[in-house]
Amino acid sequence: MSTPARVSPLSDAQMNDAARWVEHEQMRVVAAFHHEQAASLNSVAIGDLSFRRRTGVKGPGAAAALNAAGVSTPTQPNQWRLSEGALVARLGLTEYLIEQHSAPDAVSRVLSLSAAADVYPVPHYDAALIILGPLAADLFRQTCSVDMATLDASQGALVLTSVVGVGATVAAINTAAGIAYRMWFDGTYSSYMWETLCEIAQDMGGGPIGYGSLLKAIG
Amino acid sequence: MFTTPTELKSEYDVVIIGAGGHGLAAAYYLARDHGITRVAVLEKGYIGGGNTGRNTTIIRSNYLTPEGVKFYDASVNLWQDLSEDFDLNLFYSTRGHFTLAHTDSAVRTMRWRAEVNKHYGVDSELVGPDFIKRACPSIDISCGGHAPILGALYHAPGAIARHDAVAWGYGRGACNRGVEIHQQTAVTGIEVKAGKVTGVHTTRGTIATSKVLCAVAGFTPRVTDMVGIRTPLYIHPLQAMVSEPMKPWLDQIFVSGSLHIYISQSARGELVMGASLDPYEVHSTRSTLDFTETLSAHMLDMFPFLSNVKVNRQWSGMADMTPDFAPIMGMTPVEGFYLDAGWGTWGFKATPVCGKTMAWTVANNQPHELITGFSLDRFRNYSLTGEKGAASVGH
Amino acid sequence: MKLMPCPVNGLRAISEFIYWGEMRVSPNADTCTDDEWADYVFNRNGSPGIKREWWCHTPSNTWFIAERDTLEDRVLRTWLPGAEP
Amino acid sequence: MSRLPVMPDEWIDRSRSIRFRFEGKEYTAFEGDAISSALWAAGIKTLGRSFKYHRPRGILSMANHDINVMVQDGQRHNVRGDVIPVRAGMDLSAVNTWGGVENDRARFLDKLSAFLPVGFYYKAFRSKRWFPMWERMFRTITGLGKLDLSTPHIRTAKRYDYCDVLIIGAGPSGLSAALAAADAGAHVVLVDENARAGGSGLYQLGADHARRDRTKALLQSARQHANIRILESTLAAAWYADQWIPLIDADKMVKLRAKATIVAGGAYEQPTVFRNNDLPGVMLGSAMQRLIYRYGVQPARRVVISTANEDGYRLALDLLQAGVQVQALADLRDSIPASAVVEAVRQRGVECLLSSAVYEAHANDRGELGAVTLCKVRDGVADTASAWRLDCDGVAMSTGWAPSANLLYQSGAKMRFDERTQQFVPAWLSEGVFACGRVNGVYDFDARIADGARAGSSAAAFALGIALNIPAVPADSSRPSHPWPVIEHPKAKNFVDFDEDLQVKDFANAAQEGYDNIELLKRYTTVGMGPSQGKHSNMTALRILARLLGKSPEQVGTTTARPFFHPVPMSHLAGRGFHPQRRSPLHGRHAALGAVFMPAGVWERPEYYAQAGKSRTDCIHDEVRRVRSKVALIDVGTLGKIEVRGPQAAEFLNRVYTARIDLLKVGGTRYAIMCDESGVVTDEGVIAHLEQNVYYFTTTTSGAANVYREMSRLNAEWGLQCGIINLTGAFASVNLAGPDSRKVLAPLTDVDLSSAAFPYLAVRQGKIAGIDARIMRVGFVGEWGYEIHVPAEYGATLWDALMAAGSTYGIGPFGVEAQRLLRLEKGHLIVSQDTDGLTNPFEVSMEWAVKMDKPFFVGQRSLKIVREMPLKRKLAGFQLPASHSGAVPQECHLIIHQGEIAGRVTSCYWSPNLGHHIGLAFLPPEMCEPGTRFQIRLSDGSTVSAEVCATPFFDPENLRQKESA
Repeated sequence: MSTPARVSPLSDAQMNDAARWVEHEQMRVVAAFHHEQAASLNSVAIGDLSFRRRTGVKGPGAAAALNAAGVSTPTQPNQWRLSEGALVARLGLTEYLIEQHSAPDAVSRVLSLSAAADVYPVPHYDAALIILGPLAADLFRQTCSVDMATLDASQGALVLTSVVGVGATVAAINTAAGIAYRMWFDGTYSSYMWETLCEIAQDMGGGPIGYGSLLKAIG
Repeated sequence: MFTTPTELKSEYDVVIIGAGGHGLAAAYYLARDHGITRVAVLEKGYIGGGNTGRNTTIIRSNYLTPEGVKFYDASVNLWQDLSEDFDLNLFYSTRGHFTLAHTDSAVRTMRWRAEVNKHYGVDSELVGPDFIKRACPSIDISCGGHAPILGALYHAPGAIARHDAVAWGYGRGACNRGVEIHQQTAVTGIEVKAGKVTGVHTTRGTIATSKVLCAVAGFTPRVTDMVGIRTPLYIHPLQAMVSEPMKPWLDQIFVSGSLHIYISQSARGELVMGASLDPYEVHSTRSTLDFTETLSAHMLDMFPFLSNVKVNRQWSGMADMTPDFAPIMGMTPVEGFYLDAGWGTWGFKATPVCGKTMAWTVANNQPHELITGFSLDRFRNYSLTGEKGAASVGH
Repeated sequence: MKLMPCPVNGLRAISEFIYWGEMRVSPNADTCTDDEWADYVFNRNGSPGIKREWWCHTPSNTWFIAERDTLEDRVLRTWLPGAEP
Repeated sequence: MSRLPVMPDEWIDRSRSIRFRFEGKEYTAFEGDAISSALWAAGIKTLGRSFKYHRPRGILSMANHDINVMVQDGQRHNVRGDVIPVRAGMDLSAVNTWGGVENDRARFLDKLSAFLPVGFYYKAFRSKRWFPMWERMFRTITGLGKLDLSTPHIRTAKRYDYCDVLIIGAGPSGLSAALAAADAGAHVVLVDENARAGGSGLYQLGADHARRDRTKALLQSARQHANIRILESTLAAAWYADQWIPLIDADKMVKLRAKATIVAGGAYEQPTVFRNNDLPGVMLGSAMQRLIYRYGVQPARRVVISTANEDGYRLALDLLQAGVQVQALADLRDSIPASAVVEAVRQRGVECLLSSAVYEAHANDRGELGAVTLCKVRDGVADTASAWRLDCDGVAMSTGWAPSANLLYQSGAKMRFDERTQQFVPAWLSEGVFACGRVNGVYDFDARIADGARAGSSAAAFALGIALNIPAVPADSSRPSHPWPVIEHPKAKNFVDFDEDLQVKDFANAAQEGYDNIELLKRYTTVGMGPSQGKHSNMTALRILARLLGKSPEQVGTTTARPFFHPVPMSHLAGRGFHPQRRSPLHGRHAALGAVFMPAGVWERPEYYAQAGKSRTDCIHDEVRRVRSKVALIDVGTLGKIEVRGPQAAEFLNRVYTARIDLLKVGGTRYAIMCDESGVVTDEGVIAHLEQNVYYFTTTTSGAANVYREMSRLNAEWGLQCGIINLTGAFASVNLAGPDSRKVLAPLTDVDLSSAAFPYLAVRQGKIAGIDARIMRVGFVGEWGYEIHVPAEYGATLWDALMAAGSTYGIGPFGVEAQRLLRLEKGHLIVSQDTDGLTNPFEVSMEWAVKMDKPFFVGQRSLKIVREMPLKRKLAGFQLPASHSGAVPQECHLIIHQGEIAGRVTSCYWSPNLGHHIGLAFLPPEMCEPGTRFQIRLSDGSTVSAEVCATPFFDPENLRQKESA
């Protein structure tokens, strides 16, 4: 039987505005939107990275288990780092989010973690965005009470907070296009989150961008 | 007019703690109906300065439980005649009261309330969106598409009144009958000997008395602590706000359980607006910005044209809540200590009947039949009143 | 907006938190009287004061204890259960 | 026209003319003009009508805090004419008039004023019979502007902002504070409600250019400073806990989080109280100065100044420089300290009268100021023998100030009354809150600037947590306010509160009635309750009450200052209005199938799937029949989905559910309920034992978030060795139900579906259409069926596969309504529909699900108590005869027994499979015997007879879920 298709939690919301699709990791991703503004990158642009495979673990033994699997973990709570081609985010004290970055196998390696004591798998079938451009932090000033401008990307700063009323994990990262913010949240809020953020971004002269321009921008 | 007594006497037949609507009404009926006039009303602040002067003055009797309905209905009937009793215009204004339902479960609850109301002769009906739209054409029935209105409990007798005047009216009426109101007089302790009240300590001296009525809303736990009585009461602030005056456009009172808002327009042309309780315990009357933000956002869903209306003032009161959303009234384990509390967010509408039944209870040292369902010991024998039902089913 | 110091996530707007209520220790269910149990279930310490309360930072689902002056609405300190400073 | 030659710092651009309309007539203004300045320049003086007596009103303050001039600007009402800039094409009218500001038909109320004393409305029309009629009349004349019901929903870009030090007020002291704080390294936000910063330093000059130059130098440095952001036309509307301040500008609210706040808002000049002090032409001295220096408008031609401080003399010099004739300067004081300013005025030949005041102002034929009567005055009492009349078209009131301390009060400041300055000054300020300038009781110009530097350094030190040496402030000996700026007059009309038309006698009456406490007085007279919140009246009211009671202002105390400092539009507060909403991963599939959605908490769920030309009921019944006769698919993804793992997972679940989870074998499922500590049923769900120490279970849709959160809290308390994982959003789930469900599923899965390998109530893990799935054989709807849970990102793929595989069996979707009916046929209850906030398990016959012999579960101890008490009610099934026609009972209709309420219906449907109505109802236990008949009363009062019957109504043996022999 052929490998089943993954569907981005944002696909319902993106359907009407999608001009071109590409497939990554068995998931259809919008390569370009209609009315997509190149200018968005000069204010604030929103892209969908939900296709990147994610998983997680939590529990008192989580860090040890990850390290044993060759995945190194951030030293501080609410911090992320790159390890083994994956983005490893430490959420609070004993929970970890692992997202495929360059090497796809890091995630599968974590998935195959033997169920050691005090290690509890936390599946992440959620939504993942990237928000970039000079006004990215400004977008959060209309949607979140945490001042994202104070997050130091080089230190792997990350916050668990509430964005337009929805619980979200936001991480500051440096990209070729400058400072950007990764955001993960419960996929069942996708339509609401996407429509709300895009509306605000458009008011600010930005908007959604497809994976095509995104790749060019962040390399 | 009020008379300001100079000295505290050394003894009174009854001491009432709290010169809000409830305390003054009790004093008034003690004097008028029971001839008990050696009464001191002690107030740490000023007359009507507590929740009486802070509530949004809605008067209705469309409750869920038989206890509730009978009780509030008696209150509404008393209200009708107060202005003439007092020779003071209370602006008792019958406007019609809509409790909106935005979910099918809320519709069920409204039907439940309507049926119980009608059973006890209270004028309530479950109405549909068309009826609401006819009564108030300007309302957005879809609430901006977020929470479409599916129906409402319509309670025609729903009314508003001038809250301060209620306290003043009862206060004057009581004064004229010999009751003493002592403002800026705080109670610091209550003497209990062998399970009986014997006296009250105040910032202005000690008083001998065998009967104390506690009617202090958000301050109740501080007083019950003085006599060592445990209650389920917990205190959360309830906030409200008022707009600049504008020409009247809103005749009815609207309440929405799902949006957590209520609104009416006062005789001055101000919009008086409120929301649900603050989410955590605070014993002060501070205001929060969050309250005005959420309330305004929900208000604009229902009445988008209020966008340019300016909010003039916000304030807050301390609501004394009970687990079953019904009051605690009557006798207590301490003989001679009577409780009128647990009024949470709905005490104003019950002012007259509370005064009347508590006066009767104090005078006869046994609970008035209308308040037996509200006794403190219902929390000992797991017989809570069903207003809680409404609360939960409504969600 | 009021700020609440979460022991894990730091100072955050109070809107990110949920208040549960005062920490309460139940009497021994096997030995206590019915009245003692009912008192535990229904009655509360309703007077103002410095109280130890359960709070939850909802975005991270972090439960912690806050010691708070309920008269002034001032948070004195917070800690994770079992990690009282 | 009364435009002056160009003023150095004027706000108007004389090169740009604007045309606008007021009360139907067209006028010309300059860009930058306020509505009031433009009209005043055009010679229009009656700009509004008062709230109660509809008296003609002109300019009072030009400072945003009086409501003499409130206009309607299309959909905007109560627009403050004294500050809002004129825009081209504006079509304005004064609010609160009947037939225009000039000939307001309601002006007769002024004549009636003798019969409308304060609180008159409490005494009037109290008859129950007459009140409604009177009230209708009252409601037509009350209120100010008119609301336009066609105003659209305005969404504003509300935002958050952050800074180290917020400074409110960009006058001399505020600017100096900003520079001090910024130089210390603090990030400063400096806000000023005026269109331009500078404050009194640019208009209260006494023709002294040094003041202006000093102020402009400060402003210049502030504008150039990298650490300072200056926000003009921006109002700090309130102060909330933890330095949370809403900044309001024309189109949005900024919620600013500061580390320290400095209030440098200055002071409001206060009216002198004399007869007809509200006539158009009588205004505050500072208003005249604002007209001159900001708008280049000559306030009047011939002015009489009523003063009691040096500001009045400074004003005189400003007026003279603007070519105004100063008729006289009446000073309440009987001696005045020598000063350069006073000297300068004398030298200009202005008549300065001591112990004198304006006793009364006289209206001309247009109802505007034409003359005044001056008198010798001692302590507020005029010696009328000394009265003399003087023609003038302007009276300036410069007898004192009140501090702009609202935000200080809101921040919890303790204030004391200072005798020298005759105002309340801070005695104690909350942590991180500072005050400087006039609000701090400092009036001397140089002292204000020094005081600003002090506050700025102190605030920076606090915000940055550093030590700084704090500059000292030179002593200030000025006496800016007169203790009794009130002149009695037998004919009254000496106004204290312009918003509410309150006269001196109103306060006497109120106090006499016993309202002799500042709060009672405020409530009874409504002083300070108007839109300007008493900024020009509270202080005088307080002085009056203090006199009446023979107390000091300190003893009388002030009333509470609450937000807002200045009214704020609801659209600013609301912002965009966020409404979080959740959608199942299958939402798009439902929409494509014509689903009619219904709200379910934050979710949207398909109520049913519409079919062309069919009624809602028919569609639902089709879905029901499809489930019973063929196979159908429902999205149950909104159910809470939680996993508990670990050695003590079973122990944990044993404590939170009433059932024996520890006895549940791997591969099995169990229905379970949850209670709160008082024994009330709070939630229900199906618990599946997936693997050793791994449990996966569902909760109700509405309960999901709370159940997960409370479980987390309980284990934070218990510390059991297990992890709780919320998978509600991470998993999609559907229920494939119906006789053919197994045939549909078989070809898609590697799981053995034989009832031997996969019996009823079992759970299995395997692949469906290549997707890892958790499959439970449960029967909520009473058919052979499978509840399938898969990762959310595969939900749509699974749905498509099942629909495709089922097409040959006539598969279709079914919605919430059909499911409700189907479960009712099986007698299954729905928590929160068939239970309420007080329902215990025994009332719904759940004894079987409550294992009282367990060592502990939440609610157990209470249930032991409750079990010993007689049941008050029981949930029972009932049916109507198949022959029943006409109206049908609905949920929550009451059961009436011997005239009393005996219970209520919780569920009721017509069952297409049984051919009659069935339902559940709460009844007294003694009425629950099958066969018992009872009466249900419908909304119209008619009654329907029903009969108690056993449940399940349909397939009582549950044969349809078992292998047919």
